[in-house]
Amino acid sequence: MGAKAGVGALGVVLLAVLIFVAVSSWSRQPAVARPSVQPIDFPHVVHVQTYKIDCQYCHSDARRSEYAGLPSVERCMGCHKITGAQLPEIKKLAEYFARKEPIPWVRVNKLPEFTYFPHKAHVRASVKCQTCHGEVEKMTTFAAAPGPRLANDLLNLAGFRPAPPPLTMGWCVDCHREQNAREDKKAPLDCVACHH
Amino acid sequence: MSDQPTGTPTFADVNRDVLRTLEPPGHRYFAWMSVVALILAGGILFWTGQVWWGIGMAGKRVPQMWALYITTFVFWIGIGHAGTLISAVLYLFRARWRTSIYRAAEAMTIFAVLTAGLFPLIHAGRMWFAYFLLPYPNQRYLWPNFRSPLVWDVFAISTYLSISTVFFIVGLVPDIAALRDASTGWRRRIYALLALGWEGSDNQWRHYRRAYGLFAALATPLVLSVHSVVSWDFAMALVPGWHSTLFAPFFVDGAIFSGFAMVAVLVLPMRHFFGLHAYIRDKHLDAMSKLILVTSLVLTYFYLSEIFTALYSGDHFEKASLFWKVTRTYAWALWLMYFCNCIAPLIFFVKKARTHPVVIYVVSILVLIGMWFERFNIIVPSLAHGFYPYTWGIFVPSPTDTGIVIGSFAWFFLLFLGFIKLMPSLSIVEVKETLPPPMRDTRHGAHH
Amino acid sequence: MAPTTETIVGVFAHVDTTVRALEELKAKGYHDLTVYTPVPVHEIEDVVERDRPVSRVRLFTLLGGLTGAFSGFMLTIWSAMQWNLVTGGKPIASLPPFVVIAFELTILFGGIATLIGMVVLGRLPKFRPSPGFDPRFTRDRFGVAVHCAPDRGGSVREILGAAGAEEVKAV
Amino acid sequence: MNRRDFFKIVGATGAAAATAGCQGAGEHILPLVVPNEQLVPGVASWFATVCRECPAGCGVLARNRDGRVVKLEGNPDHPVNAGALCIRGQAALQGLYHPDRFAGPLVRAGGGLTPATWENAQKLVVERLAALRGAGKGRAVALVTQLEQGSLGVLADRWTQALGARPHVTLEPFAYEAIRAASRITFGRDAIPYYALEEAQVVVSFGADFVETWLSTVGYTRAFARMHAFRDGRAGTFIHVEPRQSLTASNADEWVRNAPGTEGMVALAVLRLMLEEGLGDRRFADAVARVDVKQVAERSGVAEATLRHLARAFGHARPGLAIGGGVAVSGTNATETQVAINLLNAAAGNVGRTVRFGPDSAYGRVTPYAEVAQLVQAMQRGEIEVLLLGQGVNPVHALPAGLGFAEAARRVGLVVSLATQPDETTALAHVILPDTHWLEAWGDYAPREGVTGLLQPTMSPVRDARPLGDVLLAVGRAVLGSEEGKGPLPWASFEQYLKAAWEPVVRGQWAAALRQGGVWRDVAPAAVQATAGPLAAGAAALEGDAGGFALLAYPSLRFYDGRGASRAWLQEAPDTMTQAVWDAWVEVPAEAAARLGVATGDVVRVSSPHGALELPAYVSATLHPQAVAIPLGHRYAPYHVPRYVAAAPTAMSPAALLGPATDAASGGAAWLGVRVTLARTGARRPLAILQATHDQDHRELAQHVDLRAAREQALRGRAGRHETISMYADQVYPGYHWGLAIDVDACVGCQACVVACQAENNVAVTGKASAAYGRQLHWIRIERWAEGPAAHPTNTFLPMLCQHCEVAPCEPVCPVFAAYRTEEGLNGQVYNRCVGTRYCGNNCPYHVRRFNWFQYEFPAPLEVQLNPDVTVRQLGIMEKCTMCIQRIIAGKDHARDAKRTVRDGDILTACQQTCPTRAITFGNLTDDTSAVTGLRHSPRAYTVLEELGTRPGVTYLKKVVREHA
Repeated sequence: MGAKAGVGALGVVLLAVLIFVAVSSWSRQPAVARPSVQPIDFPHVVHVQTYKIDCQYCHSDARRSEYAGLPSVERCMGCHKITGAQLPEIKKLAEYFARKEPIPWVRVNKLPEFTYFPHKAHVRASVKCQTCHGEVEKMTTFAAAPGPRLANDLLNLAGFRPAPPPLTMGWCVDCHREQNAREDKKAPLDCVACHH
Repeated sequence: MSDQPTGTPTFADVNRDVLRTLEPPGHRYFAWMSVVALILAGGILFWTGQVWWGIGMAGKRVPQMWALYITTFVFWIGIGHAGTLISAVLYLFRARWRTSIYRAAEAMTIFAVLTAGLFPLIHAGRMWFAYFLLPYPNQRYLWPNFRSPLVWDVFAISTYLSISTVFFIVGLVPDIAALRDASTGWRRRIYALLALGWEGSDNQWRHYRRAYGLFAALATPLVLSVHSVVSWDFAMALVPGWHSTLFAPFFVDGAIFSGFAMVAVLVLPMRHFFGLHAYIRDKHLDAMSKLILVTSLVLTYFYLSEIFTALYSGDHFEKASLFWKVTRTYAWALWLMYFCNCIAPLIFFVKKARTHPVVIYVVSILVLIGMWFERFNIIVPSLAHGFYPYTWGIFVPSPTDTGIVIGSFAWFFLLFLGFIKLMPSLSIVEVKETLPPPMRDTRHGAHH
Repeated sequence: MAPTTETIVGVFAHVDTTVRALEELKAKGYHDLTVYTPVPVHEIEDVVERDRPVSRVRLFTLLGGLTGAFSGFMLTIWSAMQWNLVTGGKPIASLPPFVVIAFELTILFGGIATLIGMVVLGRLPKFRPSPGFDPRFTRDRFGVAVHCAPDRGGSVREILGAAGAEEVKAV
Repeated sequence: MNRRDFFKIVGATGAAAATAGCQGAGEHILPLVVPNEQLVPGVASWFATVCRECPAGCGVLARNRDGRVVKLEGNPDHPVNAGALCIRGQAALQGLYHPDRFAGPLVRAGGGLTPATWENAQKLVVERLAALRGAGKGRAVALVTQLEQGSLGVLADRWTQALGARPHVTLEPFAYEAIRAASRITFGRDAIPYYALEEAQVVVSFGADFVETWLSTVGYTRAFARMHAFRDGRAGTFIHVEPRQSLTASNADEWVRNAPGTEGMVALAVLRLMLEEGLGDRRFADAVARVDVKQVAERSGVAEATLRHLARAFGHARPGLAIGGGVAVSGTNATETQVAINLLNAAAGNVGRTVRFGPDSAYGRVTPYAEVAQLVQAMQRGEIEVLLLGQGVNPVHALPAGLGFAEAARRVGLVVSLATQPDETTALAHVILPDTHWLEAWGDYAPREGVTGLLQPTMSPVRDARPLGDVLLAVGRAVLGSEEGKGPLPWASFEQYLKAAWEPVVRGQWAAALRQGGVWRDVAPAAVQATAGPLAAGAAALEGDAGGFALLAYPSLRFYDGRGASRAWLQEAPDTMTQAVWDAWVEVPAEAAARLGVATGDVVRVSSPHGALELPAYVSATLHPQAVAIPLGHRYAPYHVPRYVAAAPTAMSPAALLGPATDAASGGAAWLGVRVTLARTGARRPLAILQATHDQDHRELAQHVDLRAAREQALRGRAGRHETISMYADQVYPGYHWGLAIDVDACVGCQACVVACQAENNVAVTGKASAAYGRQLHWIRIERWAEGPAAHPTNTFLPMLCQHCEVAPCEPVCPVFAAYRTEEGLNGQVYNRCVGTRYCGNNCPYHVRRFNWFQYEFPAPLEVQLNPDVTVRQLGIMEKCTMCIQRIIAGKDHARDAKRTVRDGDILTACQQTCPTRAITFGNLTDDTSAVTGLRHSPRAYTVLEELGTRPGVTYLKKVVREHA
């Protein structure tokens, strides 16, 4: 009878370990992001991969402002007056321009109001855009799954330690700490640097 | 006077008498329950309004950023202390008179702590983020500040609630087993589950008794620590009138004092309505009265020390604060407190008063009022006249905070009223222990 | 298969008779006994506990308490060093305040461990009543259940009856 | 694309960012259609313009973020204010974004005002004007504006001429006509000179309240600090003569309380005694030969010894300066008083030195009150059929009731108002054509000769408004039947007109002039000769019950003549002397209050022959026993629920009690002109007074040092200073350690920093009830601490804000690290971490932490003003001064762009930036050469409540008090 109990206990322990391993490896997977639905079906992949356009060509405010900025409709038209002018999506663009109307892009990346994030300082520190925004160059339609998730918190609570999802505080802090340790950079870790 | 029953009850009598308290209640009970529930509903309504519109609904302001909620929080924590004291400390001291009141006192402890535990939530400006105070791994990598007395509070009070609850449940197990064996139907099934299969076998008793002693040994320092920690909420602060090393013992004593008053307030009606005169006897009342008297005298000593310290230190801020408290806007509350806590209990020097239920009842109510005002006097007037004259100001209670404080009393009594009809409010086992065990051969006698 | 042991229960109304039965049984070499009492009674405990070690519950308490103290200091010091935030000009690892946390956790863990000890050692919870149990034992009767070889049943009944049992039954 | 369209689009981006609070699918981000290299979203641009909240004309820089103006600062290049701005200037943004602003033109129909199109509304006016013109009744048209002496004024004159209307009237209730008239009499020059306070050794002021409103508040306060603050080593003396202890009087080294209306005789007596002492020019002896000093002492209540001492102090000064003409003391003898003051200056040889004609004040060009009175009489006679009233003009409220403007206006056939928001006068208007706010408009303004500021739109109009100039041009052309480019009004817009008018001045350098904020040049003082005949010492004549109290109607620091009263920021900023917010009051001398049995907050009925007011009393121990004082400019019924949106205006201003009396010599309004009686009403209306007591109770919060001791210490250092010791290691600052130094000696208590902070840091307004109950949210407050006899206390102003303690009591008690010490020595407050236990608030000995008791509102469009760099706080959290952390971060960012560290002066906190007296200094304490480090080690340095060992990061410098000057 004792032996039986021992085998049972061992089984339970093994099962627990198995579950732990399974859950923690699952929890370290980046979440699958749903592509956003945009007024114009803009493919980053074409612009970045095919035409090798630099991110900051369009998002030109990133190096000098808190915001990365969106290209003005005029800038889009600069190329698309000729390039692909006959494509249906480009026609939509031309219509916006003709109406002198801004394109109502749908916001994908969003930080809470109480968080101050300057693109400028990160560009100055030569942080790659992809570090935060994912492999944009491979995206047909821009997609991201940033922000805290309940599942993540619950896993933390249960003692697992999943990688924090992108654009959450833990994720920012990880990177700042890494930078400071590795390259003797001065990425601020002061609370009020971002929260003021 | 003699309310001593003619015959000593037998073991079977104990079972019968205690189980009788659990009989289906009458209209009067439900009437009381309804009144209490209605008041509680009012309190909940006020709380909802406060969460919706903001903490400004309560009368708080600069300089009284704390007021009635913390007052009542400390009051309820204090009430809880007598229960643990009776069940643990008196157990360790083998004070056998505790047995007939300890169950009620312990239940009181838990309900008082449950009530008190609501107040930090009610008090917080953003109660929906109160979980920030708990240490748990999160994606922000943030932890609470363990240097803050409020985090000590979280630990002290949750430990206190856990240990008190465990202690209470462990004490209940043999009694629930007795209930199980005396009841039928669905009640029996529920009690059977709660009794954990208790049978009273020698092996069970062996570990039970050891564990019980250890619980008592753990609960004793705990109870002292809890109110010390609560006192440090104030003593660790800089505010004149708070910043004092005297506070920990002062608070603990006050807590026991008010706790005993609350025990009397709860037990005397129980004895009256359930006819438990055979178990809650004059000697019990006498012992409680004496304890109230002693703690009152100690408290008086602390009050005097407080005044003495303020005067003797020569500290301008302390002196100014003291003189203001004694003479200005809230002076009535201070003098009321002195009367209730220092003067009223002196009547217990009279032997007859110590066993007179009406006298005990009236004094206990006064003590409860006095002790509530003690906390009020520590918090509100001290803050009113702090370091900075620019912001000196008078706190005026609003309907919201008054309603919530009254609602908290309703919540407590609701829990207690429910308890006395669902659980044995007298410990069957421990009462039996105090009775002479049944002997066929009376020569053996009752030697304990 | 025939039962290897038999349980015979004696129901007593008095402590002294119960004690007498126990002494007698022990003297006769019956050590596999279970005694049911509504309350713990010294006289009975004296007999039953005579040749048994002290309950090991206290070991649980000790271990629990030590774990609590250790984890209290660990939690506070480690978490304070996560961000090294200074408050009020005090050191990062401010030990005096952390003692409070460690103390509370000592008590909490000690208490929980004690509960676990009691439950484990007392073989609780029990979902089926043991055969020797009788509902009267939680009220005012004392029970002595003797677990013995089936062939010794008669002798046990005799001892119990002689000691003053109200009722003797085999279960 | 023109500039305005651009603003519209960027404005839309801003709006999207501002409403981004609610996350979700519906959130859009809008790009620009066409990029503009001038403006980068997320980066602030600055536009120079001119403040038009009062005629002082300070230069302003408007901070534009994403197309919306979020903050105003003084223009550092502007000669008048040199970067500083007063409380009213700071609050101008709330006029721009006021929720009550007219959304478009309105036309009166059936008793109420109903929205109309610009075309229809203008047509109504045009038709009427054309009809009058056709009938040859051009003189029945009157145009009244605030003081517009720049291009707009010229255009207005042109317009009135073209239409044959009455001459354009500029209406300024406070016009200092007595100064002008006295200059004419004494010096033969019709002008208000520049007073060089900064160069005087001794300034004697006869009721000139330059800290509050007199002529040019910021300019003269700045000059006063240069003359008076110990910091600059000058430490001149300032003596103030006034029946009431005003804020200016509080800043005087010596306040002399005289009987109301006796400033003139006091000045003459001083002159006589000065000459008797052999100080000053004997040529003026004849003028004062008939002055009987004893009689003056008796009638003015100023002891002869005091008069003699004044004479000596003034006579010995090289140079000195006497000033006068404050509104509160302008009675029927105002010009005589000013002539006496002129003689004092002339006799002491100050003219040409500290009294300078040449850089004359714009106030000297206001239409005389007599002409305004004539217009009102014409209106009463029914001679005026169309009356056009510009913005900033509210005669019904601001002019003495005795003038009868409201009655007269009711007889005008068509009243056209160009106000931006409703007031007492628009209530009488038939057509409302809302003007643009000055932050949305083109223009120019010369506050004094030689200084001309340029106004430019700093953002697109918040509401559907058109500039007055455009309306005049359009209406004028329509009436004249001319076309654009032709006739007397050919310009398409006022902007075009302005540029054309400026072309000869700037000669192609228009952009540079705009960027600078205008053009300025030095104007040499003109030589003037003083002449004087014999003068008699008389007191102001007061109308009304001889046994009554002289009514001191004094202009308000916060509201000026009432223009500021609709700004919630100004309403919630306390009056420094009483520390009252939101409501008006009548200051009753203590003796009278005791006699009447009224306490502060009891409603008193104040009656004059011209009207009555019911106001709560404020019992004052300092006020002259024969006077009561009521601030001018209060307009709204006590706000209870609405926190920003104004309730209907009610009569609360003493203008309602004043008669038609004028100062005989100048024709100016006699603000000191009536006696009033007081009666208890039995009602109570408690005032919201923020400061519990003005007595420090020996706590040494505001400290002072004797001038002699200060000089000695400045030379030899201060002995006996000790460092506080601690059980713990001192904090180490590897980078910066930010600190603040506040010179209590320089602070004049003007409250500008309070509103600047509010604007910069999105500090909400709470309303009267909350403020009265200690729930206001200001991060900085100006405390007034009084010492000495109750009737004659010495006041010290102490700006109190978060002290950023090194051993901060608030930090260790926070359970969640929401309060903690940053690496750069600040006391950080992390809003999103705050749970709202309020423990820190209790434990702060300075009580500077502020709690969000409710969710405070920013009614549209006020939320557009919110600083995007600062979190808007939710209900239930604690907030407090951050030392403008967002500015520190921006400053470090700029320094890093330039690959250097932050230098002294790179970063200015909002309070420091706006301070007219430069009382606040911010900087890096690890830098031994920084100004703040120097001040921290000054012998005058101390910290508040030092004995608590909190080691504040804010250092105070003791006030320097003069031995009886």
